[in-house]
Amino acid sequence: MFNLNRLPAPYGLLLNRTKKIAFSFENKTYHGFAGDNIASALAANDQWLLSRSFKYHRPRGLLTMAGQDANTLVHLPSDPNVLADRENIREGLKVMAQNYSGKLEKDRGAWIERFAKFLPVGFYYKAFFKPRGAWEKWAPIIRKKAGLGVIDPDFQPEYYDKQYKFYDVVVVGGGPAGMAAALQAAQSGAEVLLVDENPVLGGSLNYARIDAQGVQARITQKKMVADIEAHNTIDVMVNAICNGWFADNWLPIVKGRRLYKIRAKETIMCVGSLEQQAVFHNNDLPGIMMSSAAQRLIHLYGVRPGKAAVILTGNTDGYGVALDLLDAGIDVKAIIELRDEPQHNDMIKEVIARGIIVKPGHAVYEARKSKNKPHLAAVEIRKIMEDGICAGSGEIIECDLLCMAIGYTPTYQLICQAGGQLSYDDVTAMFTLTNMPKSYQIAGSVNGTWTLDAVLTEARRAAVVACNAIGCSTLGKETEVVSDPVVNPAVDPVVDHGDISPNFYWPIFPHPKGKEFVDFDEDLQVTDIINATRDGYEHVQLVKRYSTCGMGPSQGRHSALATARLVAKATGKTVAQTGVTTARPPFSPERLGHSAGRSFYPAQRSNMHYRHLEAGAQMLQAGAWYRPAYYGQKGSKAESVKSEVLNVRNNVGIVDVSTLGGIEVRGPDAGEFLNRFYTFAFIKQPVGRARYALLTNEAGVVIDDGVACRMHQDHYYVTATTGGVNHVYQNMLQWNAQWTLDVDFSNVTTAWCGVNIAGPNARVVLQKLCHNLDLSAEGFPYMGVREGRVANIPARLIRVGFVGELGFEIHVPQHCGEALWDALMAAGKDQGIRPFGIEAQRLLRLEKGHIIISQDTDAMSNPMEVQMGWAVSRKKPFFVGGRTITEFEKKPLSRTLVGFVVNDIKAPIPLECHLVLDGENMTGRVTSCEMSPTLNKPIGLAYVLPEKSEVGSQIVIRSTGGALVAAEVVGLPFYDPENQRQEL
Amino acid sequence: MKILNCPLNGPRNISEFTYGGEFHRMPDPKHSADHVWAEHVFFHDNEAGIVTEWWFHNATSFWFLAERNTITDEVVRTFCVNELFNERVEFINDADPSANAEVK
Amino acid sequence: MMSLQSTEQLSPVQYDRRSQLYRRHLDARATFKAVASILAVDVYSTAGSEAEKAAHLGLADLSTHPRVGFKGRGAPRWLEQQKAELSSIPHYAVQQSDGSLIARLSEEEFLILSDLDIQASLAGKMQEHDTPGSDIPGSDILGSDIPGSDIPGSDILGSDIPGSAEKVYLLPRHDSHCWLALTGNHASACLAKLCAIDMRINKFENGEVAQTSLARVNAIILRHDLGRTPCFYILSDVSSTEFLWDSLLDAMQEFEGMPVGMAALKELSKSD
Amino acid sequence: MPFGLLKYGLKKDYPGKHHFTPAADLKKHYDVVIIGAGGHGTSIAYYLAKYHNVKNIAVLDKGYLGGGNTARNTAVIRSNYLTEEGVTFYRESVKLFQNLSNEFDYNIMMESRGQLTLAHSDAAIRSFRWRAEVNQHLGVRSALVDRQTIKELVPNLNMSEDVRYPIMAGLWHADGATARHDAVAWGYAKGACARGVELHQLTEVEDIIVTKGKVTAVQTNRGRIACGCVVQAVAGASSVVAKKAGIRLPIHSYPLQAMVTQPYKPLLTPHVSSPHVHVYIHQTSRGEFVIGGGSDPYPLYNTRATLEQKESLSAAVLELFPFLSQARMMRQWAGVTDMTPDYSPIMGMSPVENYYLDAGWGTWGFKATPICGKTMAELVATKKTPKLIKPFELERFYRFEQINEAGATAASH
Repeated sequence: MFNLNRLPAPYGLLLNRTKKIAFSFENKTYHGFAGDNIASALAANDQWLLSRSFKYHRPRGLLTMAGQDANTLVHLPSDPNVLADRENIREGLKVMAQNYSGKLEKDRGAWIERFAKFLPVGFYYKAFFKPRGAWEKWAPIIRKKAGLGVIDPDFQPEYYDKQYKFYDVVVVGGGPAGMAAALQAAQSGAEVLLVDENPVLGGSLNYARIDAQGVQARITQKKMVADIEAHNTIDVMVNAICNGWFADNWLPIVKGRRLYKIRAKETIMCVGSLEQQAVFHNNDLPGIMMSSAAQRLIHLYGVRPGKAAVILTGNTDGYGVALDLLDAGIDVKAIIELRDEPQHNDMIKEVIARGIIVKPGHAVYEARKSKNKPHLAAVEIRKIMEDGICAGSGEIIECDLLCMAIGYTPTYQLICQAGGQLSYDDVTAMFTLTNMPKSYQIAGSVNGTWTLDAVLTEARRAAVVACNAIGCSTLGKETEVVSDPVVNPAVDPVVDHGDISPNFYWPIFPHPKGKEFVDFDEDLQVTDIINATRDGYEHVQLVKRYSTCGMGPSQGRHSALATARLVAKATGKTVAQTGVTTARPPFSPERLGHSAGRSFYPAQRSNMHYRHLEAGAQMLQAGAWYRPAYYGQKGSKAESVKSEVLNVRNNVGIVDVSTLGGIEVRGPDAGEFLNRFYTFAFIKQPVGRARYALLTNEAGVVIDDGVACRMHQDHYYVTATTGGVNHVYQNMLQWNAQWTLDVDFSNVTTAWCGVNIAGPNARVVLQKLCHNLDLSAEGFPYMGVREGRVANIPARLIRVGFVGELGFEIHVPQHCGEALWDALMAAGKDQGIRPFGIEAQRLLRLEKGHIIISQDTDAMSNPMEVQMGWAVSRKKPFFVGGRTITEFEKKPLSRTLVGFVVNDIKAPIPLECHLVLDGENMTGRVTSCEMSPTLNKPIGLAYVLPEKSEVGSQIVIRSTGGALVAAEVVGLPFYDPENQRQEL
Repeated sequence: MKILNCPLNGPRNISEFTYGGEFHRMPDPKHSADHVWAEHVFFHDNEAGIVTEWWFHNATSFWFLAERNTITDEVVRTFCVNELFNERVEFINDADPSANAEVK
Repeated sequence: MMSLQSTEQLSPVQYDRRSQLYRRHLDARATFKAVASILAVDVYSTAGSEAEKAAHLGLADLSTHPRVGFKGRGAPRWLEQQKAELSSIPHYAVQQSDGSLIARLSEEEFLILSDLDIQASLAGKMQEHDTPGSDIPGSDILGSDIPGSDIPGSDILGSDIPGSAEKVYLLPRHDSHCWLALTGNHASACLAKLCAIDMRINKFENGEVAQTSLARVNAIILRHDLGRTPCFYILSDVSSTEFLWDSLLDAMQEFEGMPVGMAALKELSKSD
Repeated sequence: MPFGLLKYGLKKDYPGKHHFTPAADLKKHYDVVIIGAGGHGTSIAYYLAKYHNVKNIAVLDKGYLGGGNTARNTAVIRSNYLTEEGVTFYRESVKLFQNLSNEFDYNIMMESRGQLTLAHSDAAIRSFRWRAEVNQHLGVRSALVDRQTIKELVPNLNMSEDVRYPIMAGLWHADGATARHDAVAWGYAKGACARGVELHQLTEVEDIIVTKGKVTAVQTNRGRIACGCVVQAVAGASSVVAKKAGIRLPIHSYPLQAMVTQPYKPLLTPHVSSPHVHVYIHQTSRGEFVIGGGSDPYPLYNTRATLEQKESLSAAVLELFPFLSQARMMRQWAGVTDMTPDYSPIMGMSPVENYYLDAGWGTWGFKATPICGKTMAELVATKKTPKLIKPFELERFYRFEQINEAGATAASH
């Protein structure tokens, strides 16, 4: 039968009854209306059972109807752990329950409950480990039992993104307090954002009963919403969750598939409070819910929460619920009043007038399950003798609905994240919040303010304080919609919270059979909490960690208060002393997709990039840069590299060196600065020449290198490694901020696109493109620097020999890079010019004995170890790392970087980072090693003991498969020791 | 997200900056004792309280200093480096005259 | 072929100076147009008025257009000697009488952007940088500004430009940075998805400049409206151009924004 | 149903017995005062009492038992470090871990599911090979593995080659494990208390009294205690506490953040980390995904969470496991880590006589808990530094020597 629990309009504020929607739950089709969420639509169809609990697989139904509990976690296609009382139904939506084996109604996993008493708190610490290693066998079994939803590993992620927003005042919570604060702030001229997680503004005004007649709430809501709509300076976000508070009022708000990151000058938290459950035997049965949940069902979704109701209460709200139920035509069997003598206010008088039975001084001692379905069938009520203790017997009342109205906790999460202090007031039996950070206000029930008038006044007051703080005032503003008079915090006293509290101080009733659940997520009963303290875990944090109380999906929303009370009693402390565990973000569970957003991993490309691809390059990544590794089919690395190498040695090749770092150092003190910064001496360096530049940090460790080209007396162009240049540049600026030398720095790395053209035919090819430049050995000697035009493109040329052949490094404006590449390839066509990649370059430089910083050096390498003492000037008064290097020099070296060759061709070629062994001892490692096409044998660099560093020494390397390979220490470079080729 | 008030660019999210370490003046690299130099290189005060630190604004390559409370993460003030360094630092060779020639 | 002005279809590969993005433009069936001695996208072959699209939300690539930077203690004085009008405070740009823009990035650092037609005298000369013998400031926007340099060959580039003597140092912005223009009424909203600075039209005024992080890359963002149409110039590390271009287009989808050519920008700047 | 639990079901009254002797008043004098009741502090106390017959010990903590970084770390146990000193030290720790449950008669839930560290660059492959070679040489199960092996170890990992940073290889550490971090401290405290050690929670050390270069007493919020010697084991506050004794340390304290999702059915067996995208992930026995990464970018004595760290962790983890974008994040937290210049700890004697340092544990303190306790206990009892921890003395920095583990700690914890 369709929607047998559906109440007629005007019930169902959120429903569009003209739009009927079909969906399925557990493969059975149901119908609801647009505006229904999964839980309300199922309830309308009398389907109350939604899930099975984490540990005992107990049947669970809706509890808060506000998306605040784990009972309603269901599974959507490839989307587990979805809150059924938050997610709206869609046509054809397939919903499944979670955490059961077999059928939801008859869960085979439920056997475990019968062993509950064998599973005391922290039972997993007490067993499963004997004999040694036993846990490794138990763990997989327990892992399968644990967990809730099932994640789909084949799921294709959806499109999530982010957006920044900026406001004067952000008000979180669209209830009466939030709406009043927003209106007040807007009237003061502030740009306001009002955020609420529900589909419509109004909060409790949409479902609660604040007067006996049940009219005031709805009237107030309509008026305030109208006023807000009339304000163009109030932005409203509904169905949006403010999921945290971060430093300087940085607020993440989740709405749809987007994360909004909002910067507020002032934040006002009107986040309300969370109704709490009473603790008694079987308090988790479907059919037992918060009184506010019943009211939400009735008023928001037009769903009848039951046929025969009992209300357990300790405050006036319970009576309001009773009247709502009556009005909705539901039989109210009795009100079980925890208090002995409640003051008779209008609401209570009305209830009595309507003839409802009230049982003061009574409690629900236990709930009873129906024989034929997992639902509430009756409650046993008993007289309360003393705190938590009931009379020996009582009476049974049959009912299918039990509403709990025994009190609230403030929604303290976002406030505690901001540094607010949570304490406990023994008089009101409530948590209270103090110690707000600056630019942060709270108002409404979160602040323990309950009557509507007090809430509105307090909220307006908070808004005025906030606006004053940021200098917003109505002056000069056209008069806006005036709803209520502006309050003046200076004059108006702080709102009196009154002494009537909605919280009953001890709504906890232990039962010999247990199953009085304190934490629904984790199936924790009263004894579990108490026994945790008996085991010695007395601090509330230890109770949490030992019992896992509050660690489930609802993060202690409904267990913190009861736990604090139980721990306090068990340890003889006050609840205030006991406190609660820290509230951590996010406020409500949040998809990783939301916090991830779009993936932003920048990629850097040189202007020649696509020419490499067109030439069939396999690209590798150097930091964020793409660089050509070699040119040829994937997997052809060895042959490709070899032929590229030979073409450079015997002919001519070009390699893209655009990623090389470049820094302009300009000014009268340029030379002096480099002298202090690098290890070498630069002041006497001639203009038009390049000089090697080695950089150490203050710990004397080699961190970068390059060449310093003196373009002019006052101008050096310094190169740095691809990965190191940004750090080097930062360092230069930081040092000179202290030295204040007359010098200027600019990082021009990406302004230049560069190639190195190398090989015996390099000059022939280049000459074709350089008309006004003397490229002869005399006119442009090795380590010379020139400027001129290459193919009419203005260029800087450096004669360096990293690869050990006649070579010119040509730097041109980045945007001309591709044009230069084209010109060189064309000019070299007859010579058979070919591009070579990073792999070939690494091999070429190895043959030439050049080291690569960070490959041949590590986090500990000093210049002497890598045989670069020659690049350290001892005459300078100072250079970075100099003092530490002199300390090193007082001590013998612990290792030395040497060149080696492997003469046994059959031996497995050692790889980078294979170890050098002396007997059983590790005495060093290989840093570079390749088969040299030029020398036709494996060559490499390795750290060895200093005594093994003389040429001719024999070392042993443990190569692939553990093979011990003999190698011979040789002098560097391996190739062209007389450096004739690079100086051609 | 913390806001850091850059002396050049004004208030910006702290993710726009790079932390540059505790601020210390370098001891005399020539004459200070070994342990003094070692502490300069490796050690930190690491105060729980207000410390002076180097910060770098990435987009403008701008170094400045900040006084920050390392318990509350509150930034007390930010200021330009030249408040502390307003004259040229010199290093003089006391050993080698030939090298002196190199020092302006 | 520097001053090729014929009307037949021009291709970026006929030019030495090529935007990192020219292949994307070709894929989008762009028509290019020569402006002075550079080539830029004139219009994309998409249906409907591109100016309307640009007024809604458009992205243009101006990377081949001239620009240069100067910094150093002497920079303000020197620029004023060149008859440049400078903002008295950093983070603002001033449009020069000749149509070019000079943005003050700090007390001692400036960025000069040419006008779209490259008519501006300073900018106009700038892009002649690779004309031999040129002798004007910024002639050499490669950064190799070497007063009286005695390096053989450098004379070709000419070097009668400021340097350490004047405490003015040239910055090769023309090549270190790409130059994009994000235009239209949705430009601010689009930026709000990639940039943590409030760039709403009523918060970030015309002529204002910010150096910040955009989609995780450093960028200079300069608001320079085209007539009544909001426009943000974006200058960012040239090597990340494709990444930034793609990130912007991705953020623009929501508003159905698309690439636009120079013609559209010019049309908008005329409409007042 | 294991027998261990029978008594709980069969006995009428709860048979539970207090694991930790309830805190009495402080005595006037203790032979050993240990500052910090985390894993390290309780472990030192345990081994002192067990092997060296030192019983007059007070373990003090300003908060609660194991409430510092013991409660906040990502519970990883591994020994695949880089230096000989490091690997040898952590290798011994792993061995001790394996028998702790039975030694304590308390389940620390150690599970050896292995750890996989991912390489996205040639440089990473080189450094992984280095670690693998050193590890194997020292008898630690660790190997450089190719893409095929990675697919087999973690079938759900995104091995696509057209992502920003494709996975090229990995370092597989079969010995990699996790344990219930809290249980380790609880087990040690339980064992120590059973041997007469006094545990004093909510007892803050306000001052440390040093006379003639020798520590003589500590001043607490509950009064002054004379003592024979003091051990500080206060990860996250090392500099602050050492300063009370007049000692300066080579430490910067950075927050390290982590987060955890809701529980889901088992999907991921080993622990996977990628230093390149700065993320680390494993699925707990409860089914939650624990996700961590690098430390915060600047020092702070505060365990607040930041949105930017959550954002980068999420983005990074989705690079490896895109389908987790639907997984729901439940909690984000932080601990304060004491980082040293060489990413190795500081253990041993200090400039102050009878004052011992157990500090500089950065993100690698949990996995060292047993061996650090054992060796530090030996040092305290014998006044001789055991060979295993000799290299980690504070003195090394004055000699300009470092034990550099930088490469072996990034985002792996």
